[in-house]
Amino acid sequence: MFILLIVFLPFLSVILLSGVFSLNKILRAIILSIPPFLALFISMSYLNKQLPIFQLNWLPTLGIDLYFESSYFQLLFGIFILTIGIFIHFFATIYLQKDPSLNSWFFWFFTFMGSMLGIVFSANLFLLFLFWELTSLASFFLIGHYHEQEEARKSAWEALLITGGGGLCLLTGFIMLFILTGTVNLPELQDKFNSSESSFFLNTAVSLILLGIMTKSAQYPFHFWLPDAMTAPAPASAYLHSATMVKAGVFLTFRLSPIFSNIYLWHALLITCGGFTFFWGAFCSLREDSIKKALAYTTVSTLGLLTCLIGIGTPEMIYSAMLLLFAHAIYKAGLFLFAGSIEFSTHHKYLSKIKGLWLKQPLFLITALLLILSLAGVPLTFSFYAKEELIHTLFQLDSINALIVTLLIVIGNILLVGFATRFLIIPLYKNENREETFQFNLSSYLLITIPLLFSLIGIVIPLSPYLTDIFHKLSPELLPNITENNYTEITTKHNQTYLLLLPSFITWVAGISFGLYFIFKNNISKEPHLTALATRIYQQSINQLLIQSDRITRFFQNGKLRSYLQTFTLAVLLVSFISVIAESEIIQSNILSHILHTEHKTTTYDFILISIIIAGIFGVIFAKTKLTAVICLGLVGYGMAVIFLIFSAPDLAMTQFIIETLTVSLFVFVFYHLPEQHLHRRRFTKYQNLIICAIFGVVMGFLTLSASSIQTHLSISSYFTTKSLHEAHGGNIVNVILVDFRGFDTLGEITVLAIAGIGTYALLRYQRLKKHE
Amino acid sequence: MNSLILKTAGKYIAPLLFLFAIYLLLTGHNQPGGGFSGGLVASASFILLAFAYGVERTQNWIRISPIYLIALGLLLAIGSGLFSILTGQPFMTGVWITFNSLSLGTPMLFDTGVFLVVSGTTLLIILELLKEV
Amino acid sequence: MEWLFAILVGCLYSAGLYLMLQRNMFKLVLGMCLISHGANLLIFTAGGLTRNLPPIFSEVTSVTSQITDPLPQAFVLTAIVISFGVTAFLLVLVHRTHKTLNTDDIDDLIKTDLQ
Amino acid sequence: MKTLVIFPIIIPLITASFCLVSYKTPRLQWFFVGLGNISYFIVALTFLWATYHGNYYSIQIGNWEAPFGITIIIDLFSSIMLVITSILVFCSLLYALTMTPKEEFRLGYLSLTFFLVMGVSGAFTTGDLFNLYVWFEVMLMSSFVLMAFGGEQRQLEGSIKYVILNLMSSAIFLASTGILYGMVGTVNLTDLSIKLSMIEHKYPKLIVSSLLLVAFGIKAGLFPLYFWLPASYHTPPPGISALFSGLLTKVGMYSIIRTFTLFYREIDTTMQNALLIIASLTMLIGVLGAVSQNEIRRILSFHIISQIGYMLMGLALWTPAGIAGAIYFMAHNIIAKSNLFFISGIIHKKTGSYNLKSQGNLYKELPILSFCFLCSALSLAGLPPLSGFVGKLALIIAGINANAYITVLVSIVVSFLTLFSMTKIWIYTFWGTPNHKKTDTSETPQNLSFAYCSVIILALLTLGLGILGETFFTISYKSAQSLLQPLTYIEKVMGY
Repeated sequence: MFILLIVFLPFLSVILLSGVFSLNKILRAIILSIPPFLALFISMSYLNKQLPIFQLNWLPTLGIDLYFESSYFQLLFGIFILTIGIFIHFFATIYLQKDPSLNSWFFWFFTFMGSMLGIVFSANLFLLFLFWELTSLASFFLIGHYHEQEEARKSAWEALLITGGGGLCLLTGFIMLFILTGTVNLPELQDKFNSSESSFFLNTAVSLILLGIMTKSAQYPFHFWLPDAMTAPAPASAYLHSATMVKAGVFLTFRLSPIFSNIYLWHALLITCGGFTFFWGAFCSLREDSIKKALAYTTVSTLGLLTCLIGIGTPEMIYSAMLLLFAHAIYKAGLFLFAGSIEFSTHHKYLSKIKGLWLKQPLFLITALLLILSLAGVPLTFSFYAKEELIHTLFQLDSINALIVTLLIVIGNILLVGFATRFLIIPLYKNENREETFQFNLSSYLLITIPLLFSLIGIVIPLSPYLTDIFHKLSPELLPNITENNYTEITTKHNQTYLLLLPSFITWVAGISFGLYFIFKNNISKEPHLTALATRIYQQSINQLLIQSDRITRFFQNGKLRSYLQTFTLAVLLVSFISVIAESEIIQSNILSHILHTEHKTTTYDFILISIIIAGIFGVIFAKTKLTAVICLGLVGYGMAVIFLIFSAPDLAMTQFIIETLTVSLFVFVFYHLPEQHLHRRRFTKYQNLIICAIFGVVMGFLTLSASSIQTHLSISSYFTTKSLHEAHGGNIVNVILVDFRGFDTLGEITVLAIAGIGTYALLRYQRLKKHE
Repeated sequence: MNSLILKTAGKYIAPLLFLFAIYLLLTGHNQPGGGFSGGLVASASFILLAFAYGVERTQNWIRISPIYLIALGLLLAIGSGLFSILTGQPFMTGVWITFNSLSLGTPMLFDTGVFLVVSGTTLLIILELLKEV
Repeated sequence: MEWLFAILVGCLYSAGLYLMLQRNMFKLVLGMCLISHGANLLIFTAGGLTRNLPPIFSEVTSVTSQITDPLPQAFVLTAIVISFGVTAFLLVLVHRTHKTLNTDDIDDLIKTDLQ
Repeated sequence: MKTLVIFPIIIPLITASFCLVSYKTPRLQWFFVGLGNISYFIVALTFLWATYHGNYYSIQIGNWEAPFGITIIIDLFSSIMLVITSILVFCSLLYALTMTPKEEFRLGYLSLTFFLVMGVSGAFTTGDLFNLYVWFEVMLMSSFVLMAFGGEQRQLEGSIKYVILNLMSSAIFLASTGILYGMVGTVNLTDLSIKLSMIEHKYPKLIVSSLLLVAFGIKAGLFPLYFWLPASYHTPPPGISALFSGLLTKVGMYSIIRTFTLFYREIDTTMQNALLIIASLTMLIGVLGAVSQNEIRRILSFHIISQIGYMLMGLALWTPAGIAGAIYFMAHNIIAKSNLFFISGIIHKKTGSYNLKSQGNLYKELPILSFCFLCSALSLAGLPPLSGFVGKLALIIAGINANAYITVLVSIVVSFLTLFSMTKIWIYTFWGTPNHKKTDTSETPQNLSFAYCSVIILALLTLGLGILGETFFTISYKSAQSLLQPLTYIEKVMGY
């Protein structure tokens, strides 16, 4: 039950939001933060105990259960989400104080918080998908918060399409898993899943799931939405794009890695993609001038590293990835908030624009320094602690894998240090061009305290044994196959920091020089071309989608009734041909025998009558004036009446006769007062049409013949003839059928007539009403 | 269309046509005819009048709007079906009263409904069109 | 006998379609009328043709087994009346369209399909 | 209970007739309409409750026994459709109360609506092929009139195409009924089901089912027969197009499902593959059309086609799960799609345009409407926990289970493109700077309150249909099972 509370308390804030809108800013912020605080309190108090699972059937037929579970790692992640969220909530209250649509922002913010917790705690993959899509949606709104700007709209859409599209792949993957194992509950999945049988089906499922993960976690080549998403307000970026949303993918990888540990494809894809992304993100960050974008690239880079580590998949690697995940969340949230407070105070987004800031405001310098040290992984920071763990474990591996990864990490780290150098040094410059006075007020100082706090946390954690202990406890949970002995061995090694100093030192020197090089080179305007390539592919596919869909639609929906009718006819012809060919033998025998053994002889009168009707038909076609055509139509109709009369249907004949008269007079009425336009104004002889019509006629004639010659069962009509006189009290069977046996048809039929009458009335009256106006 | 011949013809033929329509309706259950043909013929008689004397006067003769005729016809048709529901039979089961050789029943009531709807509709369409012209 | 009717049905359908494939609105309605004639005749023929044995009981004909099948006739009657209602409305519609758009060319009606 | 079977058809008819009687006094009409709608709803709900427990209710009109008289039968599938119809009609009336010009009520707007409902419920409940034709005509005729109701130039243009193509479909329907009667000698669906399964050769079944597929396919809007739909659905007033989008195409789909499950006890692979191909193409071409358009109602119209494809896919899979998905999807789609049309009408009232490019900023101006739009649009795109998600999930699971991988792939791509075009509407209409000039200043928000009511009801229903998905899916599943085992249905009708 408590676990449900944790997930749904943030949604309570969403509901509270409408109630507290009119309150004072500070009071509102405090009230809104109560539910997350409660959730935080619950999760903290259960951190060292087992939180009971929550399971409730929701859609069991389709495998969706409301199923939440929590492990130590999940709880810790949840605590991080809540803590960072609460801080950011306060930050945003100040940051967005003048925003008129603050309310909507908070709406999506808390929705996001809740759904992120949902991702963390759900143990049912479909449920997880629900929250997954909800985060995509919330991020769409948070990114597009400044939707008056074209750019914001564009990037929000981009983010939604990429993560949403990825989400669909993810869902398909989950469904395939569901079909394979019959469940998507993670604990059961672990038991039931038999990954030793690697099949194409399974591999497809795995790659689809990975596609979903990679889009969400901004792996190359889907990474570009993340830097573009920096149009979001800074607190949103800090929350979504550092600590939470982009981590959702990584988190899912953590959760799934025990299940897929035997699948080669899983590891291969994660390692390649993650590795490259790590390198490429760091490289891009070096050349980016916009502060937030550069930070976004470093995020991409770290995400790549995390993915890669999970891809390697040894317990030690996963452990260090976890540590890194937390470390990164802290300092990156701080950095984004820091960028936000710079933006708030100076109204500048670019690194080159804030020259001189450090000198003016030492508080900013300190914050920047502390955060950047974390980013670069300098000793004493939490991220150093995490990376140290990582390199340790790498040293213990002796495969070629380890070597490659080590190399990668070193290179990546060099690039990151380069970025750190740039970030620290550029604002140290004196502002040469103009003496800009940055305006600082109370709000600016209030804002800067929060990133400062984050930076301090990043330093406090490795120093406090109590806090480090919290992270140590992660380890045994994930390393089930490591004995107590091995475990102590791992932990003791942490003290041998000297081993690390040398490579670290090399990294730093190289990194700093790289950074300096890029500062002087000052070549930052162009987007790195691999990123540009990915963006261009995305843009092109959207454009092509629009163009091609337009073309296809224009092709089919060309507006000409004629071609629609042709298509319709072709469809009828197609299905008839197929049916006839499929059963040609039966038809041949039946129809031939029927024609040969027909009982009724055709008389000369029949020939004459039918020739007259056919002449009438031709008359309709070739008539030069409307009047002729209508008269010919009347001829056809009266001919039909005569046919009915001859072939024992007097009722039909009478009705047909009167109706034909009425129809003809209607035709005359309607066209009497229209301007006379010659019927053959455009001569229209397309052989194509002629052929289609001819075939259509032949087919319909053939169907008529087949219908009257193939008779499999006796008609039901003898019932009517026997019952008509005595039970239905009527001698005219047709009329009795109409008003009694099948009177319901007649009820419908007179309704049609009534509607036609009212329709005519309405159409004509409406027009007259309009004319009067 | 202000022709004297049409007017005189209309004066005599229209009532005859109307009577013929009633005849068709009444004998329809046993002879060719019935509500459809009857209704069409009945409307034809009024249309003839409309041609001869104009829409306004014809409408005055008919008194009620064709829309009411339609509605009345529909209600009559449903009502004749609902009769049997009262006796616990399915909808539209015939309820018959027989006097010697003559039998009257709800299907005939239904046919009258058909008659009304058909004549009302035809009248409505043609009169509206005539007004348009 | 049926083969002759089959030919007639074929003629009605193909002529109807041919008229509808022209660009004239007026011909559209004419074509529609021919096609509904075709459909009626199709049902009538498919139900079986019998000469001079109308499904009416009187003193003269009381041998029930010989009379023609009344059911298709009832179907055709229903269909005739329905198609009359539809045709009437269609005519008014075409009339209105003609007056409003001032054209009887169907190809002038492409504006609703494409932006 | 048995007496009630006829009521879904005659309640609308009586209501419509009374509206005709009082055609000069709209107030009285509203009274009748309210009464009619409520009683219709109650009857439909009663049947849903009763048929959920596995019962079928059938009567023989005029007390003439089964293959001879006309059968009216209500099973679970029909009662689901009836309930949804009644809800949709209720919302559409609520919407029309203030959104429709006053004079239209004097011209029979309400009675036409109820004639339409009569035709629709007749099609849902009848057990007779020719009777089905008659109900189709009732439905079509009233839709023709409603389509052309305002007499605007656009409407007339659209109506001509709509009328002609639908009449062609009726002609084919009529012809195939005639052919069927000629060969098998009966038109009762149940009797047909029995007799067609007795014939050794497949010709009657094949020719008639494929001709019916064409005829119903036009009405349902299947590829390549859907052309009338995008040409006309965006022309009438939004209240009417909402009603159409909810009911008409679905009746076509309903009839396809009904006739196919009765005619084919077991589907042969060729037919199944053909249906799958048609379904995929319908989905794809429809959604591409939606992607290419820039006018809300055109986008929505094309989406109708694309979603019909999903329903056909469900049928083509020929498993209980697939058909259950199709039924669920149908219910979902009626609610969500109609709501979007309603919303487009309100947007039009506010901005004076349907074009995406001349709108903007409605998110700030009309937050409630925005959320209702979001609810329905995302449901259409298949986002959880809205109704569309459950439907799509069911269909995809059924599709993979039936090894119809290509169709599943198409359905996923289409799902993505739906998301694309729905968010496109959002971005242009609800975000951005206002591009529109305020046209109607006389429109007070109070005037729209009824319209808002119906929009909110439908949005909540979409949400509810998703959250209570298990209940609704179980219902759909049950009705799918009974559709695939028509023996009980047959026994019920034939009385043995």
